[in-house]
Amino acid sequence: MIPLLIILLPLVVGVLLYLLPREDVAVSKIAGAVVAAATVGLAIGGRTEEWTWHWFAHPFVANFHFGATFLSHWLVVLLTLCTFGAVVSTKVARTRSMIASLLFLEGTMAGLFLTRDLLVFALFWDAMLLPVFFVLLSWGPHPSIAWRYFLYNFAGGLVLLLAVAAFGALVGTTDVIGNPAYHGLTSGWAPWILAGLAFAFLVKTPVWPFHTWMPATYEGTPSPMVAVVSGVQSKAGLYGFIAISLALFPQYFAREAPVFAVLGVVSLLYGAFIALVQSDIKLVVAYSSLSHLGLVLLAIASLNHLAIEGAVVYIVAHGLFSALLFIVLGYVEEREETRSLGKLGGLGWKNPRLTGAFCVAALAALGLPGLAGFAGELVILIGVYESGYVWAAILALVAIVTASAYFLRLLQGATQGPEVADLPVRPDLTWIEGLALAPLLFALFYFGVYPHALLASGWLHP
Amino acid sequence: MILVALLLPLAGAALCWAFGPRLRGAAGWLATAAVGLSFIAILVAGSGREALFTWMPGFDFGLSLDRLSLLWSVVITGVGCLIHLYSIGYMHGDRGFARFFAYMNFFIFAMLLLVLSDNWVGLLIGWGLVGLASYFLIGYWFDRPSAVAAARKAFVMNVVGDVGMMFAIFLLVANLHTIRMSDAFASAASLSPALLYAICFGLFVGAAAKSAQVPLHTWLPDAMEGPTPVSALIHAATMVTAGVYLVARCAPLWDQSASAQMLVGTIGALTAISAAILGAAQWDIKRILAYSTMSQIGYMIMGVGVGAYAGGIAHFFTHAFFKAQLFLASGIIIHALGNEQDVRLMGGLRKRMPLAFWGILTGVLAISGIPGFSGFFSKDQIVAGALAHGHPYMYAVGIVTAGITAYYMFRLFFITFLGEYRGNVDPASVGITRETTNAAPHEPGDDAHHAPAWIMGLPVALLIIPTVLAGWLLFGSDASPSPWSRFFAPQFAGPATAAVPIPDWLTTAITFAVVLIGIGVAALRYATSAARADAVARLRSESLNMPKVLTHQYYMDALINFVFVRGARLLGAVFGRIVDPFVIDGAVRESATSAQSLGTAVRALQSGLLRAYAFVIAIGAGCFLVYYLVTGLPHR
Amino acid sequence: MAAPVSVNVTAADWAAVTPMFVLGLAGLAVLVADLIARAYVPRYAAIAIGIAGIVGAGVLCLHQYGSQYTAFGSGFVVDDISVLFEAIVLLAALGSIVLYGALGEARHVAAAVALMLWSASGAMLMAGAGNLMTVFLGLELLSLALYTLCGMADRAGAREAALKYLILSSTASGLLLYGMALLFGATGSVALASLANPTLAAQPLYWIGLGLFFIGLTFKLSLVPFHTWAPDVFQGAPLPVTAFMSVATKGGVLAVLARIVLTSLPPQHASALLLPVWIVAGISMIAGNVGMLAQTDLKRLLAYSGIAQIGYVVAALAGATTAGFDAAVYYFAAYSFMNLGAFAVAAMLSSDREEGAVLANYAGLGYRRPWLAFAMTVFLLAMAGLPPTAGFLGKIFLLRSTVQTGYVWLGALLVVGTAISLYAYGRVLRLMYAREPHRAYDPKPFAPLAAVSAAVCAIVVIVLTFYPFVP
Amino acid sequence: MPAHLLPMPLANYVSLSAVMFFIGVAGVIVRRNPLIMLMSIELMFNAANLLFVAYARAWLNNAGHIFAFLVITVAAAEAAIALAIVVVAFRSSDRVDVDDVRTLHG
Amino acid sequence: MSAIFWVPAIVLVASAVWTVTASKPVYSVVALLLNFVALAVLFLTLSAEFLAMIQLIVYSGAILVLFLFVIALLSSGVAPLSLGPNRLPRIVAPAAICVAVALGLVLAGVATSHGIPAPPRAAYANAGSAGMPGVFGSVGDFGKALFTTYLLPFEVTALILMVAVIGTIVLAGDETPYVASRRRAEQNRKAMREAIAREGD
Repeated sequence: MIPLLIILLPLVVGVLLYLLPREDVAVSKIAGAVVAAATVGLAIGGRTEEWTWHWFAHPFVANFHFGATFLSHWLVVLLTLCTFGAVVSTKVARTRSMIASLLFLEGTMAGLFLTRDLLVFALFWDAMLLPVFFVLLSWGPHPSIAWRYFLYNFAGGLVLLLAVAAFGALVGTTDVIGNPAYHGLTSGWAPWILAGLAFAFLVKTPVWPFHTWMPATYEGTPSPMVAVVSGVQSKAGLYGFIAISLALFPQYFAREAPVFAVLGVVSLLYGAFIALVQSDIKLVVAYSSLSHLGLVLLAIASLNHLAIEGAVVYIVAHGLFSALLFIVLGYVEEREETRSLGKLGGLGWKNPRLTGAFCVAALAALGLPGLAGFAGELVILIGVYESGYVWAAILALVAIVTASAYFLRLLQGATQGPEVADLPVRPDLTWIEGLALAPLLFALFYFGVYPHALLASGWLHP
Repeated sequence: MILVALLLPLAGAALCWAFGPRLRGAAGWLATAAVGLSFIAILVAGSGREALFTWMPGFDFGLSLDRLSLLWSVVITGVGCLIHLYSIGYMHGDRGFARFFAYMNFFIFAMLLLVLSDNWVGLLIGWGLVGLASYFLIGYWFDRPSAVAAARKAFVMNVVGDVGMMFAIFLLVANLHTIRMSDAFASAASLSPALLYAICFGLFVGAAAKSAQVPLHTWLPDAMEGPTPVSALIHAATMVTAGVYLVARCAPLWDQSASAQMLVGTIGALTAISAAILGAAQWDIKRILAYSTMSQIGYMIMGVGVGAYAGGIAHFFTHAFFKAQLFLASGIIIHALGNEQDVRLMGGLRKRMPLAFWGILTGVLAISGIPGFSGFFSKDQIVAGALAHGHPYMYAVGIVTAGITAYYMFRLFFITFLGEYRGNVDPASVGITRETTNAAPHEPGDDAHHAPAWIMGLPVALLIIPTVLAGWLLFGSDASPSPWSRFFAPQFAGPATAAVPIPDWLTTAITFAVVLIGIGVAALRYATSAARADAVARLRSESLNMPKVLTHQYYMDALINFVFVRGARLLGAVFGRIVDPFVIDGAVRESATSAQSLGTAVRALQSGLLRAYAFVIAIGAGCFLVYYLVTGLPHR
Repeated sequence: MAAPVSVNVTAADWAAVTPMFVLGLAGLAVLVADLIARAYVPRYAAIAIGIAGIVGAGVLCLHQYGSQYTAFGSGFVVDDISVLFEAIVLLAALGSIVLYGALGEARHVAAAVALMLWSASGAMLMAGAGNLMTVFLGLELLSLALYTLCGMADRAGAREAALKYLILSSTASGLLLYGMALLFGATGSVALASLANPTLAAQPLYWIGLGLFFIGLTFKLSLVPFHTWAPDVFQGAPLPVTAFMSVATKGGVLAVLARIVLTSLPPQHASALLLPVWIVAGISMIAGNVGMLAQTDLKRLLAYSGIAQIGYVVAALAGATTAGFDAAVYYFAAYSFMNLGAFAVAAMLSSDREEGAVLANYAGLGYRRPWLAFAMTVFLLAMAGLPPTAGFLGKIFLLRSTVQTGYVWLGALLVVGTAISLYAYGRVLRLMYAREPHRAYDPKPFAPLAAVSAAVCAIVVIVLTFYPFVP
Repeated sequence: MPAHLLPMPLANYVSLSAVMFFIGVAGVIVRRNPLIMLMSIELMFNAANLLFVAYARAWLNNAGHIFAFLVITVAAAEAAIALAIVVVAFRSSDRVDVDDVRTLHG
Repeated sequence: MSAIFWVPAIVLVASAVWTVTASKPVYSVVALLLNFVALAVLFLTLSAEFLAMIQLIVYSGAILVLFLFVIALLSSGVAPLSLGPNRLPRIVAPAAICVAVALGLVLAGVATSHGIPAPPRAAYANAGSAGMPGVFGSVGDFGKALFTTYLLPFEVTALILMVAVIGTIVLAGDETPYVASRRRAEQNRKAMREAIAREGD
């Protein structure tokens, strides 16, 4: 029952908020925060719970079967944490509908991660696009961004649906995620199904060359939402690769793995180089995301046990620091009234606490040893090297150097240098704003020092 | 206890960071105490190994304190403690006082982690974190654009080094399946030569970046943007010698790869001499010291590279003292002169700052290799070791560099302390062409708020003792080995040294002669009465006639900037402004447009004419009939 | 063969056709009521009587569910096919009649309701038709009423639609009839069941007759290339008529097709006999969706959409399996709800002067009438085959069916067609939710029947996803 | 009357009917006057009727007669409605030409 | 014996062609009338006496008259039935080819089909003597089938006729005035007034 609760609680409260007769910032924020906090607790506590409702048995078996697997457990924890941060940090016009959207996003994505059924997975895959889409429509600078986000991802979602339907027709059931009985299927259709799955996953992550929706989306989405989108939604594809593609069709996936490795490496470098020249702080982080997630894809494609363990750590770490970064960037934008690196500067003296948080996030993002990002990065690269992709490991190292350059450029450009003179000094991080960041910061440190916590509790494929 | 020693500075850092504004001045004392206690803890622990926790599956963390790490830890915490104390005075009144000590303590923690880890990952984490601390401290005055740029440069170049190390670690872990260093060393013999060379190469990239070896050295001179105590602690005494530590630590690897040793030695020698030459062309007191640091680390690297590990680390040991000493003493000068760092605007300071004078004098004597002073012994060991291990070229470089070192150090000394005080002359008249002075607005310069003088004086005074005396630990002969070599004998079981064509005493003599020549030249140029009288004009002409290749540091910065920085940015611009919008999105847009035009074309087909509709239906019906008749016929 | 032995008509025979009988009587009742009380009773009386008739027929029809017998010789068959499709036809009639309540044009509502009821009874007759005569008469009853209904609005477009529909449809009826004559010649019987004789395959005229027969059916299903009438007629006809046509006609014809495919063809020749039908369905999936791409009128867009959707449904019958039939019925039922719902939304946007079919009027609907836009979104998603709507599940059923029966190419075309259609439906969605300046157009605040219809359809379209009612 | 007593072979009737039918089809496609189009459709119906009657005779099955009778009835009903529609469609225009009826297209 | 087939057959085809090619709808009606008569004759040769009568009465008597009425109605204005520009001028040849091919195919099918198997003679023992119940093609025989076996189609026919009645009333019986004719009349009046005015000048 707990998995269902994690999904339904945010959805129901989200809908109720939509139906609220008038804008009430306090009620919305408190309700949102309470729900998010409750789901954090449920997510951590409800790991072994499962819940099933039979949907249909014809033409194949599909069930609403929810329950965390190893990786999805952490993704849901990450999701709830990010949502909590996002809800608490929300400070936009029309707060109520923003928070409702956030909760809706949380519910749909929790469904995505918790479901054990491919068809339901595909359903939630499409559903989770909607809140982002509507937020982009309502708050974004231009509707075309929303449409681009939607169309690109939706194209992926449709192909996913198709692949899932084909899978169901082939296997007779879609209730297969995390079910060892269905691992290692063989079929002549498998390459096609895999291709369909991969397309969806690659677009969502995103991976070069399917990424062009991403920068504008991240740039245009208000900070709280983009924190969740970048922090967690982008993991949906990677989760799919690990929990679905790799688990169900290992030998076919292995055959195509070099392709994914190449795409991963290209994304890794491509994103890094573009991030180096962006002048909008959100775009820097957006492209860095492309780069980082390329690394995870590379890890998955290496098929190496160690690398995939690293990928799990890095997925969580990336979720934490990118959510953190986007929330912080939101705070920065709010205070400095600009996102341009050329106009920002000198925040360090004015808002030291904010700068501190920014600093931790940026350093974690550039893979500073001791923070969560590093652990994943290192282990991934060891695994990738071990699996024989020496060239990929070496190119990844180039990207790491580049990452340090662009993240420092971001951090220093925003917080250091001469102060911007013509703005009033805004107050430093308030305690509510800090509350939004604290859980994420804590997790970043905790998993940085002790990443084994993420893996100690079991492996994905028993 | 090792863990305690490690965590004490971390706790200090956390406290200073969290409660900085409330602690005010007490932050400095707290931080100093943390480092001091850590020093004591290290000494108490002495040696040992402590297992910690499983970091990742198969990755077990632990600390180990052996003789090599003990040496480093003692220097780090000991010298660190003194420099902390000094900083209380130096940083007095700065608005980021507590933050400064938080960073400093954090650095001590990171450096201890680096030397105490018993595994590659811990080493790498420490390696990265010292880089971070260095970054924070270089960019400490972060409203100064030059400091920000210097910090970034230092960090990025250090990441290049980290990445090299990571590469080596992949190779080690992937091939040996362990992250414990001792295990790796035990099975190093099983690695192929090429692999071993690759591992050593990767490690050395890390070492070179951290220790500012050619060609990854350009960050170090810029790093002098940080406060002077930082330069003393991080960019002279401890962090930059991490490369030496790494090579010495991995001696079992290097011992099996002669070509790797050759590489390391060559780079060390190259750095030693090239940095020394640059040092002779600098005017900024801290930059002179920075180049001298590079040069001296070049010595150390050369020493450990050729296999003279004891000599190399000995030079680290003595260098830590005398270079800290030099920096701290020059810090007193800089502090007193209101952040003036250009030696051309100094002069005649002997009387005005006696402590600085004596501090710098002992430091100069030690670094120049004047017999009896600490630097003499250690440098001698390296130079002799190079020959003993069969590297005559490095031997020669070592001797020549010793002369140049003596020249530029005495040049510094003479210009600073002899003659008249030039602080009030027009900067242009001494050949200073820069538009504005480098003085930072935040550097505490107001005498009214100065801390007690002894806080800064005491560390300098204390450091004079090891600066002069530490070298005697190395005094010994083949018959009765020095305490130093006896202490480290179990650590390094390198191959036997070759037969030496030149006896040790002759080497010492030659070196000393060259050093004397260097001192003589410096004296002729700057210390004669004529030179002192005509100082302003001479400095001016020297400034203006300085070879461009030297003032531009052999154009290394420009080259790196052009090839890597500009190259990467160009690539980014091409990807972001051309490939993304036009190639990838263009394809998507095209398909959308073609869908629309397809729809329009189909609309044209639906003409609205009834007869046309009927005709289409008739054609369809005709097709049907053809099919049915053709398929139906064979069934008869 | 077909001995001309006369058959005595019994009460059981009449019981089989009671739903149609009730509808016919309801039509008369509407006219009579209108005649008596036109001055006093608004058009709602006609609608109410119509609804009552439909409900009564529906009850009778569902009462037959599960039984299986033939009546009037071979003339009428009661089985799952007939009951399911009759129910859908009744649904279409219900969903269309209520739309008259939302439209401004009050003239002839009674006649229109009566004609629609009779038309529906024609479609139901087709659904249960067991011989060629019943098929033909059902079709003609359906069509004749529809010609009239199309031409009833006082607009040039409606008259044009009626004319085009009349001429093209009559021509198709001619082809169908000629095919029937040839089939009669080949078998010596009018019973559909007699078509299943395998020895017939040796006769070319049997093939040609069946070909002409299928041309007639695919014309009524508006499959490409026999679709040409549909866009114009859908656009020109009054809104409720379009709604009715989009479901009821196709329901009746689909039932005939299903009956032939499932029960009335020699199994060893069935695939060869039906191949053109599947090809036509496949072409429709693509062409229908391509046709939608640049439309500016909702009714016209839905016409093209219907072309493609019916292509999907027909594809499910390929292979003649029970699972395929279930998939077809499921999808067609879903299609009915989404189409009727979309037309209900359009009706709610209609004004006295103009029907709410001009797409430009949907601009910004998501902000002006969020609930209406939401309902429309559900319908469009369902048409596009997206979750969480019945259209999605239906497409999965269809895909599974095509793959299982070996008609993978149909499944592939379905996928390609769906991909194309997304662009078209996306255009409408985008229009509704784009924050772009739009024409201020907000005719009527509330049309209760249409609103209920839209809401019910939306709910059903979603609920059907989760309770598919398929074993 | 047995089959061999037909005045002509059945194929003659069928061929005759086919010719008539396709003349009707051609008329629908090429003529622009709706009335003539309708009459062409009547030709098609009658061709079918001929076929029904011929086959009924051949099979000695009067279902064909019934069918033909029903077709005639339907044709009457259809003609009534069709002519009404034609009248309605063209009474406000100067010409009676289906090519003019093309406001709906695309 | 074959003349009884060939004469109506030739008339049938010729009149059909005339129907389709006639320049005026009135001629078409006449041609169609001929056609129906020929068809009725053919029905008679196929022992379908009742249908032959129905054909003449209903088709020729009712439907064709209806056509004539409508032609009269539509050409009641000033101008006769006329055509506009031909928007598909080149359709005739392709349509003819298409139709000819289809016809060819059907004829090929006819040529290759088996004959009809011999019908069960027992069903109509006294076939040939028309006009009697139980005789094939007779009214009695027809009526029996219509009201027993084919009762449902017959009942449906009633509904169809009802639809036709209501439909025609609704379509044609409304109050919409004859716009075109009225406009033309208006124009004439105007022209006359102007002419009178000119005369007066």
